[in-house]
Amino acid sequence: MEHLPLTFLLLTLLGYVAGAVAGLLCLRAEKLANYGSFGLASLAALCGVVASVSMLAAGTGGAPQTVQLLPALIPYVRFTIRLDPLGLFFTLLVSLVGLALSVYSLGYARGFYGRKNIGVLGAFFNAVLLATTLVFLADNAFFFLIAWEIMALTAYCLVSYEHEKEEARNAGVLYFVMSHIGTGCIMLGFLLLFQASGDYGFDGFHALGDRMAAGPRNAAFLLFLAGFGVKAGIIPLHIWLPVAHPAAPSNVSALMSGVLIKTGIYGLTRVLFDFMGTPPNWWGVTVLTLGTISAVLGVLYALMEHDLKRLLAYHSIENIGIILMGLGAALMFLHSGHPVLASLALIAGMYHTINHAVFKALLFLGAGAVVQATHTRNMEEMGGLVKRMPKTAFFFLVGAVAISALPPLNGFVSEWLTYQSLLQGFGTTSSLIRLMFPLSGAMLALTGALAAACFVKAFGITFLAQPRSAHAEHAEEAAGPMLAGQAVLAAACVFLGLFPTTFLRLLDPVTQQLTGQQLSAQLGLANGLVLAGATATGGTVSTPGLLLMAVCLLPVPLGLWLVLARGTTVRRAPTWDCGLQGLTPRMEYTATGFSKPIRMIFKALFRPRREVQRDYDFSPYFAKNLRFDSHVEEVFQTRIYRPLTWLVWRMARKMRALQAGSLQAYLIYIFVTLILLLLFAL
Amino acid sequence: MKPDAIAIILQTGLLLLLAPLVSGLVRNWKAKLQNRRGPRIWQTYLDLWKFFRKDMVISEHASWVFSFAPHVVFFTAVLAGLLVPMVTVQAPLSLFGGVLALVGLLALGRFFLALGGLDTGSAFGGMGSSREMTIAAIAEPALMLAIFTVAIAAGSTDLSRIVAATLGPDWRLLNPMHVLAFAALFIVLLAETGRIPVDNPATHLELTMIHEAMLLEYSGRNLAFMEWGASIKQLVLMTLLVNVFLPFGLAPAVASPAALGLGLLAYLAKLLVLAGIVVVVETTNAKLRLFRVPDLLSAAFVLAGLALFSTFLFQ
Amino acid sequence: MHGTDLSLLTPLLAVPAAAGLACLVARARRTMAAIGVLAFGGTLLLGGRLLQQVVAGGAVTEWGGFLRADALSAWMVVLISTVSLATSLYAGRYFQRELAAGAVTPGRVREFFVLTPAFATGMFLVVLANSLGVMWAAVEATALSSVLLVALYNRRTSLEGAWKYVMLGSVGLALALLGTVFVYAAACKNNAQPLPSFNWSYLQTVAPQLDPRLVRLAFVFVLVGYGTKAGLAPMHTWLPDAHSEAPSPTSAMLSGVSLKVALYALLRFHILTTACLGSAYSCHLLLGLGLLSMFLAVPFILVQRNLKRMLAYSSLEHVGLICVGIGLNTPLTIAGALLHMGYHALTKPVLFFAAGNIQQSYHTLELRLIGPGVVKTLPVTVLFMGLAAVAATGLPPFGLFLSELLVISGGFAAGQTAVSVLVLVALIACFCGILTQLTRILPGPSRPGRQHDGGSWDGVPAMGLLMGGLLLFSVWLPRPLLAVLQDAAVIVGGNP
Amino acid sequence: MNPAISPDIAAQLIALFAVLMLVVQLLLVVQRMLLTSIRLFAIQSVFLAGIAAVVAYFHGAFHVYVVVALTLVGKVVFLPWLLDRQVRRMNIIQEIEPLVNFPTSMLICGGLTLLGYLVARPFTSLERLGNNTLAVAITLVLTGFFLMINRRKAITQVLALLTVENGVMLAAVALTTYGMPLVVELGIFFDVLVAVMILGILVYRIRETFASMDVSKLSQLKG
Repeated sequence: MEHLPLTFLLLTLLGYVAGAVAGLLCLRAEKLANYGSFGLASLAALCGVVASVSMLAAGTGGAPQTVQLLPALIPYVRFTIRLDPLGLFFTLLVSLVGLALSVYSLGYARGFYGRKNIGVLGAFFNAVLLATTLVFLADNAFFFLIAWEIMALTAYCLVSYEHEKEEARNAGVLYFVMSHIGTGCIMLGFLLLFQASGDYGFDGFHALGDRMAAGPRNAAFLLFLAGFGVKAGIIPLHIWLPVAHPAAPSNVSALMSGVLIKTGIYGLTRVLFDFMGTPPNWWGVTVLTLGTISAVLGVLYALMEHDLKRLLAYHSIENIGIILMGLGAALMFLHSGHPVLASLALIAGMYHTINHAVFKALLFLGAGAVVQATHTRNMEEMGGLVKRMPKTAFFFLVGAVAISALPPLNGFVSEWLTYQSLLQGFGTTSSLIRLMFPLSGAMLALTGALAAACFVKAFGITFLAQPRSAHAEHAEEAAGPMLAGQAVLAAACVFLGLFPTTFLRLLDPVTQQLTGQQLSAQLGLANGLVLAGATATGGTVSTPGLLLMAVCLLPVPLGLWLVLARGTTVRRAPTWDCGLQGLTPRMEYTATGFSKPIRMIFKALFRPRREVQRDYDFSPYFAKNLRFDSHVEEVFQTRIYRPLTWLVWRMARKMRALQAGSLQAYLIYIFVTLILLLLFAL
Repeated sequence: MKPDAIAIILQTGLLLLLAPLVSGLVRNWKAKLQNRRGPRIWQTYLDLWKFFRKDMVISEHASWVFSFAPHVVFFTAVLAGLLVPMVTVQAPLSLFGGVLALVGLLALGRFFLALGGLDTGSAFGGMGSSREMTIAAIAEPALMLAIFTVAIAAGSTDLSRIVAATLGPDWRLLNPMHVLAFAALFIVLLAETGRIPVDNPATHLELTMIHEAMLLEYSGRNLAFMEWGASIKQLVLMTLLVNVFLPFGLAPAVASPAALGLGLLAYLAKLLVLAGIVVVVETTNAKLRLFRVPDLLSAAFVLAGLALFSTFLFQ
Repeated sequence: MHGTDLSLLTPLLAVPAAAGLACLVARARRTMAAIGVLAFGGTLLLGGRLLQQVVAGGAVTEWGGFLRADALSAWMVVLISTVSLATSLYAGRYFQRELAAGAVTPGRVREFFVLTPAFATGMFLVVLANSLGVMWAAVEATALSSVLLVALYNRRTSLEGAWKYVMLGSVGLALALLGTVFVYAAACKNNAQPLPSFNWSYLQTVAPQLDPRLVRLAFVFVLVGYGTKAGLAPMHTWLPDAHSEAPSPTSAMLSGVSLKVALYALLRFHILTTACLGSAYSCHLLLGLGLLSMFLAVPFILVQRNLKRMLAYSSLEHVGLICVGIGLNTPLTIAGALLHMGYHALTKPVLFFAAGNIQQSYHTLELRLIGPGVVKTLPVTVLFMGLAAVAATGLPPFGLFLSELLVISGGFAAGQTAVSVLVLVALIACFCGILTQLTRILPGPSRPGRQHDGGSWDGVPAMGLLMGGLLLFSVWLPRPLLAVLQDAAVIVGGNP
Repeated sequence: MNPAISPDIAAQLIALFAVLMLVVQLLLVVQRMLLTSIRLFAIQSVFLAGIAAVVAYFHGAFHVYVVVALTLVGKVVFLPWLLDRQVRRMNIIQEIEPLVNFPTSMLICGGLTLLGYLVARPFTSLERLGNNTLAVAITLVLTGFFLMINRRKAITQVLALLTVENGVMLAAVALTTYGMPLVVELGIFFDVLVAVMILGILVYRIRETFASMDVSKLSQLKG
């Protein structure tokens, strides 16, 4: 009976394989391909949820169980998976999101009927889910790297799925190049560990850092940070992210933003907390700093976007930053020997990881529905959709509230935990470093507020007021499966927001494995109603309590209605148009206008440029028509990456002169080589 | 520790009733300082009464969000108020959330307020929301940093514990940390409650208004909830200020009616003083240009940072 | 042990030679193609048997020790047969279209079908010859037979490519011969009467007693000589020209095996040198040249304008990697390098075949002119090209990922961290180049005004054969293959 | 059989021939006329054959006589005839225009000779017959190589290649008691023959397509 979860897990993997095969078999029959591949994917993901939840709930103690998937048919490679809490937690994440996405895709893929090949999409979709799951479960570095690369490869194919658009092609290349460089770093990191342990197995790597010399150890840390940082989209390694995520089909964007970048977080957690032993202080400081920078800059760039999907992509960078804050703090606590606090910070990070996976996927799905309905990603051409796509709008609003870290939804909970760990971190050390905690806390506050601003813009401009284009005017509500997929994630947001203490039990084995602590008992007060910081005196919060309280307060407004407002009527009238003849969408506040104050305040960062052309007859104030361009500079792109690539290309061009086509020259090469070698041999 | 019903009901009532009075007072005193007679201090109550009685006009472009927003604003304000100790050291709902929850609730209210502003499609609403969110965003870090300073000192984010800690024997009026943090929070208060020099609650001039711009399309009971919510929010923030930094006179957690009465008086006194200060500031300053506001708030942030640093020095 | 019976090695040489002669007299193009396919199918079977015998009972000799096959040779035999088989599978359809397009005359086609088996025979002789002198002669023979193949189209450029190929090749081989002579002299030195034969099996035994100075000198000449034929930088300059100008089937054979055959010849001397001087000397030379080749390939791939030249440079990269693997001289890396030889031999021809299809359909190899959207016109070809490119850039699930990782990690295990890092950097850079270049042509919308003549399914049997083999052996190395690999690694590394 | 002449005479003969080969090589370097250089190559091959003959006679190694025969037939008669015929048939301009002017190329050759001696010095002890034949051989190879670089016409490059070949053969004779095993010798010989024929074919085609034999015109394949 205790093998049941394992069976489900294997069913998951098989399901993905079957889904991929089904997709390839029905290349010609698109309906069949759609239902076959995505249907199987949903079933597989469901099995994955069941399996991981039950295993985590069982709290797998002791040595993790390992299962060999394939016989060792080829030397040096062992296709073995390990069922340890960390991996299972992330498996839960990928399965949960994968479930929603697969259901959504059943409807979303219809948009491609007759245009694109659904079979290919389904096959790659399943493949990437499979590879990601295997990344989380791999038991040795070799297998991990294989799964990792296959994941990158399939993701590349999905990003450039609509390869007719040049945008998609370039995005794919950029993504794959960056990802491959990252993989190189990871490979080197693992090889350093391999050098120290003499084996590829993760068991051999456990707490290896303590046995390593400082040099290779720090080198490995930096390599892993860079490698996984690329995948996670840490600033300044993020440039591929806002390009690749929007270019992909929306269900894939959701997958990438929700799950794929989390593989970077998984890798960092696995390496830093499982392999690297007790970290030196500067590791934690580095991670915390990078996290803070990514969070603030990510949301700032997001605010400048009026491309709905790019905006969401930048928010992924922000949230990765928030997650890293938790991880960095945890590292610092481990260094200063406070396992309980470390676990708290780690929990905060993990909690935010799954939260972000859920609400970011939800938002991307909503965006996907909107884009499919309006045929544009430009928010300036949307608007008024709340009336035409009410359900989608509602789900998007849920996601927006969640990602803005507003109570009572899940984003608030995880950020609350992050705040708690940061605040209590102040007492762990007496060095000046401790000022970092409250300061990064303040930056987190800034991030949260900016995120709220950004999503007021995103929701307000996209869904509220009047439609700004004909497309938006004739938009239609998304198909059933698409709504179902969003509903699943919205429900997850609510659950994770209202019942954190229940969910924290699933994190016990994880913290047990990584820091030897189990906090869910400490964190849940008043039989789970109240969530506490690591210490009961540290502070408490209760989202369900607040909600209950709000319900209890309902009588106040109701009473006022009944007593005072009896008999008042409601009249619909046009918005006041300052006495002009009728309010037109063109008079509405635009997304660009909405974010202008921020743009002005952070001028130094954005270096905004604007060109205004107006042609008029007698007075510039009565322009006949007026053209306004405003650009924001992406510093990392323009200052680092572009010059770098330019340099490489220039050098390559210079090198071509070596192969100038003259036989004499070639003979001279050989001759000179010969003579040099002769002298060397003498 | 457990939330008890009586305290909740009492504090709710206090919030609901006291808030309009405070706004009325401030408006009245301002007029006085400007040699006008000004509205009666009860005017706010009458306004609310009037709004409730009136029919509502809702823009035909607006959606359900428009009518939903006022209630959210109202509820979040009241809930936030229940997290703050007003008369006694013990806030009735402190178990359900500390200062972080308070900030979160206010942010939630602001979120929907801004959405409501955008929903009607009028340019004013959009402008208002944009400015509101911007100012809130840059006010947030200062607010948080200031709060962190006291929270760290108290070792808790629970407002009751913070107050209790500051009420402790080692509380000094001129503790540099407290002074600096107070200054920072006071600036944030001005920004959050839309006071001069950040915003002018009394004007409806397109180019300057922020909060009013979002309310422009509201009428009837929606407007009532909006106004009421705003004044409750203001009361909450002022209470936060006075009780965290000047905790003297607060009644103990379990107190006799007499003690409660004393506490209430002390609280009202502090509140009036603070209101006075706000009035003075508002009348002696001119409204800042929008893009000067960040300078003010960054000053607040620096103050809070100094406060934090001073805790580091003196601990 | 198999000294007397002529059942195995002789047919390996006889069958392709006979096929070549048969093509001389055969009339129809189809028959010639069929003959080729049959012949190399036969050699493949023979290779399989040879594999088993070598694994079972060590080296096989025939003609009284004139021919000798140990594990290393057996491995090479299998590679040569496979690639030649695929080539002759592909060639039939390819030349049918060339004839239809009037690009070649029937006479030239016959020339191709006669010379290709000759070419293969030469390579078989290289790996089977016991005497190093004969080996040299055989290498020269392969060079000469392939020159005319390179010059098959009588275009200016193809003649130029051929000319450079033959000139540089002959110079190199002359130097190699000098090196061979030195080794022979060194062997003669320590016994007064004439050597029974100039045989590997004998030299192996006396290697430690050879005059070190002479061997040092010899290896320099051999390295430059055979290095030129193997396309090691900086002697590689003929490689892109010849590989890009030859007809695609020939390019496949050149890139797929002939480079590795030259490398094999080099290896034999490397083994002698290590046995005589210790590993440091020749290993360092191989390491240096290997790394140089890898890094030299990168810029040319990045800014390449011609599809087949790009593929040729990627071959340069892979040869460099193999040299590095052998230069690192640990069991892990050598096994990796030999494995890499095999996987690359399965991969690169597919790329060249696909390139051939593209060339026949678009009548150009300029990436700029081919432009985006090939997938719309030649879906199947692009599928194979994509898979092969994924493999060639060392991504899983294909075996090159494994072999590359073996080399790199072997470097780490041997403490040669710097080398491994450099190798990885070069590989990543090469990957970026190929990815960007292929993305310029393969995906994308089909341009409306673009004229092309289809043939998407051309050469699918050949490409399917190779890709199938690659996929199979990427997930499953059968025991005999594995055993022969390990034996070969032992032969090369000298450490059991 | 006992040789009629004593070893040292043989040694002197070999040394003499070797040096003569070198001289011819240098003449080749400064030679302006195409046909003359072909003849010079023939002469050089004669000396090579001579050395081989001496070795064969002195050691009574009969298969080396075969080498002598092959050299005479192939390198002295056949190849020069072949090239000569080609040159005449394609009536190539006789004038050779080298890349480097003669004084400089002489200097370079001097340097290469020095290098050759440097390289060969450790091995003088190995030589059974004559001393520094090996040095001459290596010098021949290097200068031949230089000759290739220094020539523009296809035919002259072929010629240079052949002199390199001569150098190698000289080394073979000088270093090893009995020359290489016969089979190897044969292999090498026929390879060289075929090589020259194929080169001839190519030269012919190039001549046809480019209307010139100037190799420096073959520079379309770049990058």
